[in-house]
Amino acid sequence: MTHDADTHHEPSSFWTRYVWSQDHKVIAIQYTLTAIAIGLVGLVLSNLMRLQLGFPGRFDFIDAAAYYQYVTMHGMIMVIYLLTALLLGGFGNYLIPLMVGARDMVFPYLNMLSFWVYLLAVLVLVASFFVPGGPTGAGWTLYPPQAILPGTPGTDWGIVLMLASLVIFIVAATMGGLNYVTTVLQARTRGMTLMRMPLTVWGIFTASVLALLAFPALFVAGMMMLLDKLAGTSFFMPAIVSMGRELGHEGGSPLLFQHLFWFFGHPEVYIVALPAFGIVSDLISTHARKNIFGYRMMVWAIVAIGGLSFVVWAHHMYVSGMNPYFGYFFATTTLIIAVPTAIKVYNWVLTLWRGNIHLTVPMLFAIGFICSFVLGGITGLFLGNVSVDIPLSDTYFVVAHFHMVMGVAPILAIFGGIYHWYPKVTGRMLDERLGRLHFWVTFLGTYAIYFPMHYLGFLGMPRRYYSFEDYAFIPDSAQDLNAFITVCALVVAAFQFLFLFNLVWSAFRGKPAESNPWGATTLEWQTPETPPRHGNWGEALPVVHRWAYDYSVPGAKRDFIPQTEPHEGAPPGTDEALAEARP
Amino acid sequence: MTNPTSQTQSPPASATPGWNEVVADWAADRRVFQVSWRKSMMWIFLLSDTFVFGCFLTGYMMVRIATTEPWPNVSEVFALTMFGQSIPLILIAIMTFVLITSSGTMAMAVNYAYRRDRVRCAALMLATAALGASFVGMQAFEWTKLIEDGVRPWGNPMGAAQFGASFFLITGFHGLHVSAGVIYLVIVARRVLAGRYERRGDYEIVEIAGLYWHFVDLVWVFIFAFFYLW
Amino acid sequence: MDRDPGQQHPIGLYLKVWGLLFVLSFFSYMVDYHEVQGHLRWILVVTFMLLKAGLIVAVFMHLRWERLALIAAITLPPLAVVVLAVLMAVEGDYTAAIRDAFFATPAP
Amino acid sequence: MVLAVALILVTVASVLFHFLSPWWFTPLASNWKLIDDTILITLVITGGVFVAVNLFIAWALIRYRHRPGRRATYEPENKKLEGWLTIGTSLGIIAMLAPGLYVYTQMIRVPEDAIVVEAVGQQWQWRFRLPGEDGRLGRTGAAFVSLDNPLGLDPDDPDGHDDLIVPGPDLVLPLDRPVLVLLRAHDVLHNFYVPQFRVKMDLVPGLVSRFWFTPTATGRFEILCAELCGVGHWNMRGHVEVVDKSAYREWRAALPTFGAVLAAAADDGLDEAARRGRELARERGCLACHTLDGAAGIGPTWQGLYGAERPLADGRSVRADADYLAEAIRDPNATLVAGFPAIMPRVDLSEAEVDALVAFIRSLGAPTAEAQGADPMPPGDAPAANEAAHGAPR
Ligand code: HEA
Ligand code: HEA
Ligand code: HEC
Ligand code: CUA
Ligand SMILES: [Cu+2]
Repeated sequence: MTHDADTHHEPSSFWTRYVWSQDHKVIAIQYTLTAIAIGLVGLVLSNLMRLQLGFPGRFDFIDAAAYYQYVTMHGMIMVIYLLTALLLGGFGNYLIPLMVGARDMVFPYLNMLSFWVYLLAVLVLVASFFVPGGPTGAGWTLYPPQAILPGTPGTDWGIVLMLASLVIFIVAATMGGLNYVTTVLQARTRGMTLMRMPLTVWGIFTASVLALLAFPALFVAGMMMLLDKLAGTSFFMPAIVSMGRELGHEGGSPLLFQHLFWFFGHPEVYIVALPAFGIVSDLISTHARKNIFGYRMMVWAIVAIGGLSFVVWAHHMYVSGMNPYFGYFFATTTLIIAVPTAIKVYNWVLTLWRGNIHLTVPMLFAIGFICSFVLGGITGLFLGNVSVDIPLSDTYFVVAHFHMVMGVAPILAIFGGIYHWYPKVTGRMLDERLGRLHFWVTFLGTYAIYFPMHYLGFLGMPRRYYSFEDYAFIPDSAQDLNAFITVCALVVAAFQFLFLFNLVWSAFRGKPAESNPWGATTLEWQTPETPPRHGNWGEALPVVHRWAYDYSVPGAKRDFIPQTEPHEGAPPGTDEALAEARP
Repeated sequence: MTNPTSQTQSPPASATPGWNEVVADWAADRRVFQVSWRKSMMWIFLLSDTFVFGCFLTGYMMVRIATTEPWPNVSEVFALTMFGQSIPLILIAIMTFVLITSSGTMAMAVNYAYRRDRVRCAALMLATAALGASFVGMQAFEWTKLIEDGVRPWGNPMGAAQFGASFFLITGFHGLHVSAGVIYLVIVARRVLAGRYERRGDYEIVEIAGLYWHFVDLVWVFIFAFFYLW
Repeated sequence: MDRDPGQQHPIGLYLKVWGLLFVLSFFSYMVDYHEVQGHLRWILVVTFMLLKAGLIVAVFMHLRWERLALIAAITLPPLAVVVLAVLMAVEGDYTAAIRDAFFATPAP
Repeated sequence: MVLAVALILVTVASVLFHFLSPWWFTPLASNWKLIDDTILITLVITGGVFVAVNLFIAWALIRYRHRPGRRATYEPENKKLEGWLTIGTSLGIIAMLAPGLYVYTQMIRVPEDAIVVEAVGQQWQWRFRLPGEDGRLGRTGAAFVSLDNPLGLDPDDPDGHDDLIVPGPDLVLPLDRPVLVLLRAHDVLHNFYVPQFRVKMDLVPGLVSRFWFTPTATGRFEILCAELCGVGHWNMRGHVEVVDKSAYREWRAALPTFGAVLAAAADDGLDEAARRGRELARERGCLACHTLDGAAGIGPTWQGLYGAERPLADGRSVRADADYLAEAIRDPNATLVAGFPAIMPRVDLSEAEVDALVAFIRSLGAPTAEAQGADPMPPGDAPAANEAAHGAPR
């Protein structure tokens, strides 16, 4: 076997322990820190954009070209290099083995490689800021022909490095994804059936499957575009006259790229949403001291969303000039996918109902998530319904939609997750007062940023505009609103440093944590040591006897029963008894 | 049970064939598929790779349908003059037969591996690798010939530019898979000969290498149908 | 460690499948050689292709002897690619029709 | 507790914002009231859900907050409740989707009597063409694009000779007549978007896309480009003017046909150097940013530039003589014209080429040339300037 329990001796040197580590927990931390670092770059870029939009002309160094480069890099960094990496590489790596009761991922070496390849992808991405012409400014969707023709910033080097970085990232994501999926399917501990797994694992697992199946489309689209750019092929390039010059291309289809991109892109948005769904389910259940409502439905909803997400992609293309009859198919599938999502929302809310709600910091973030997600989700319904999308597409309404549902909601879930699991990772608690402050500013601040933005979209303000001056249909008040949004964005961004400070400070000075500070049932809280050591479980693997949500069980002494606790006198012949009896 | 991570659990006794069995497998603890970690990972990887080739072929199909330029007559382009007459697609036909043959030898290598017939297994694997290498060689020949005929990724004298582009991209990508497979096979065959798996008592790695190899053959079946026979 | 009893097949089975693959490949080659055109060509090419693919996956890759859970997990997801391919075929036709209707082919 | 109050406040504030904010759809100027209605349906349903969910959470937070001794109810699932919620949601979805698809059917069914207009996008300008007498648009192809034939019409297609070419980025449409807009692009994706009409569609190179609407209000409306098309995207401006039938007929009658444009181009009265400069301006991409007809572009228009007084970004002002122009071309950002970003690229040009370009700019006339009437001439010379669009974009 690739590794067994007995090969798990603790590595001795600093290098093997912290740098070339094959321990999933160390890799998780490496992933998380890298993702946060590049995420901060994305954050700074977003504020630069906001400065231009809020106070146009006041900051000379942001010219149109730079603006488009910021938009592009901001979008790409946030979606791929921050969220995907942090949720799968960070949370996935840390939580999967601990939550399913494994000693590590099934292929630790591959897991380590995955991180280093990811780091390489990030470095290539960062390098594109420093090449002649700067990074690409084609929008994160990288639509050709524009992405590779003059008139767009960064068409010499920027776009090539961007595509190269994406291809490298895909390699990393594939190596990681294979590990996560195989670990969940094949390496659970005794008694841990799929239907006893915490929803966090379900979310990350399904997202990993989506990643394995969706990234290929991006890979193919990226390869074809690289060839169009470097070898003069015409996959996406029809006959074109660019800046007065006729190019040698002939017969290609720009729509093909869009189809491939969104065949990847839509599953991708669920890749970042599903893990967040999972995390939030666990946070709510734990801190409301109540089992998650309708666990089965939750699992099936995750699976259904994952499956359906492959047949809704062209809802991003209603105004792309594609075959108009596709509109019927994709509008229908898109609105159907809202049903399982709605079920998830109901079940979170119904978990609060008749619960015993502790408003701890993770819980605050989880509820903030629901509120943001519902707003972002229902605006998705506008966009999914083809005839409603047509006036709103490519306006700030779309920007507001996806920030609410992707920029805010999963980020809140991540913050909640970090406050929740930090004690397990470091053995210390994060400071609670700083945490609350961080929550209030982030939650209310982002709401103030994005709620009004919907109305700019109704008004008709197009997205990806460097400046809105001299447009008669835009009233001056819209400019004031933009300035207001910018101020909110600056404040919210500034307060993120409070969080970083909290992360660092608490690692050394935080209140020492007990091994199970929240009274949670899931396996990661039952490790013999906190933080868990290499191999996680000491001598013997845990054995699971119950689902992950035995909170407030009538008659039990405490208001939670860990998954490792056997049932008292389970009647013979039941599932329980079988699980016990099995060798 | 001393080593709880080792994978010697037998399938649940309650399993009956059909969908009940599926349900039982998915409901079991510890693992869903009754195969090892490595094998399940290879399967999942191949699934992902299926999507890669699926997207490549779909992209090729779409540009081919969409372009208004005439598509070169494939069976003429790939015709070879043999024995004084031009035979359409003959090289491709030979390549197809070679690849299928290699799949056959690979399948038998796997069979011998499980019979613990080390030498035959390794010999068959090496034969597979040799067939694979000759496939790549023929592909190189074909590329040269096409390049001599003036076919380039950016255009060709016979019609739509996408012909050369898709050809080089798709066969190139497949060729890379074959080449990687050849290297993989040679490495595993050497280990088989050296007795490494004998000592471990586990020849599964041969089967896994076989899975990969058959997949490469499988992809070729689709390329053959959609690229050469269209 | 006899964990894969499914692997114990007579060599003859492989030889038979191998032969069958040869025959099928030969048939599809003949479709081209005899220049069968139109729908018939497509029906034949795709049928032979699917038969060959099925044989390789089922026998050579041993899927036939795996448990149904694995078979289903491997064969269902590619349906997503099939949806993509079908829609792209429609889209390609649409594009081609529009190009025919509006664009002039410049004189060579 | 604070959170519950905050959620209630957020919900109330959102609803108030909705009703009180001045930002809402621009007044409708097309037949697509149906779209506005579907949006309203969607808004009511989703707004209701939004308020209900938030208030329910707030209530639950208050009612079930932790107090000493409290214990949560143990209720793994409630199939009945979940079933009802699923059914309710599905009904909500159907209530939105059904009207949506009904309206969509109208949107893709083009009325028989629609007049046809072609809009062509190019970085970063709009152009238009109308079918002539025969009611048919001639075929096009990228290979035909040239300065005299910026739309790329096939000169050999007889259908195209009577096509009407609109000089400049302004389109005129008649009131109350359905219009089918055919969309085409030369270089990259663009999007034809007039907020007041509600409908929009991408322009795709290598494809002709379409949408239709009926203008229902007279006035002058801005055309925005709503698909990222490079650095000039935000400033790719055009106008649609909706007028009554007779005014439209007049405007249409004054448009040059493609045939006439071609004939005029044959003798344009340019000297050797200027003609070469004109070709260069096209080949080297100058015309992507500079217009020749006085319309605003990414860079200053060249019409009437020669000899004009140029305000510079540093407050100085210079006369645009041959030396200044040559300098501005060779070292673009050495002197910045006030109000323009420093984005002009440095292009490798020989002395002779620079001179040719200057000669061409000179041929475009001195500052007073603006006042000329709008007689139908190729864009190379067409002074169809409109006062409003002239000058700096900021
Ligand atoms: C995490 C990411 C995420 C998630 C989860 C979603 C979720 C959804 N998205 Fe979004 N979307 C994006 C990220 C995401 N999106 C991004 C990044 C873009 C823009 C990309 C770009 O162009 O740059 C985008 C753009 C986008 C478009 C294209 C718009 C355009 O460009 O014109 C569309 C159109 O259909 C759409 C639809 C939807 C729908 C229907 C959902 C649904 O899944 C939402 C389902 C949720 C709910 C419905 C709310 C909860 C339900 C209830 C409270 C019950 C009540 C409901 C009823 C009674 C019906 N999204
Ligand atoms: C997850 C994705 C994500 C996130 C978090 C954000 C965050 C922000 N985004 Fe962005 N955005 C995108 C994804 C995201 N964005 C995408 C995909 C586009 C489209 C690009 C394109 O058109 O090509 C876009 C485009 C976009 C635009 C439109 C530009 C245009 O069309 O011209 C604007 C304008 O205001 C904007 C603003 C902001 C602001 C003010 C923030 C934030 O400042 C909001 C407030 C801050 C937070 C909520 C905290 C977040 C914390 C971190 C990001 C990292 C640190 C992490 C840890 C410390 C753990 N973004
Ligand atoms: C990407 C856009 C862009 C391109 C391409 C471009 N220019 Fe410019 N040009 C500008 C801008 C913006 C300005 C005004 C700012 C400045 O002076 O640099 C300008 C200014 C000028 C001026 C000075 C005009 C004045 O009003 O005083 C001249 C002359 C000129 N350009 C010529 C050219 C020529 C010749 C080419 C092609 C070889 C060209 N430009 C290509 C954007 C461009
Ligand atoms: Cu043209 Cu944006
Ligand atoms: Cu989507």
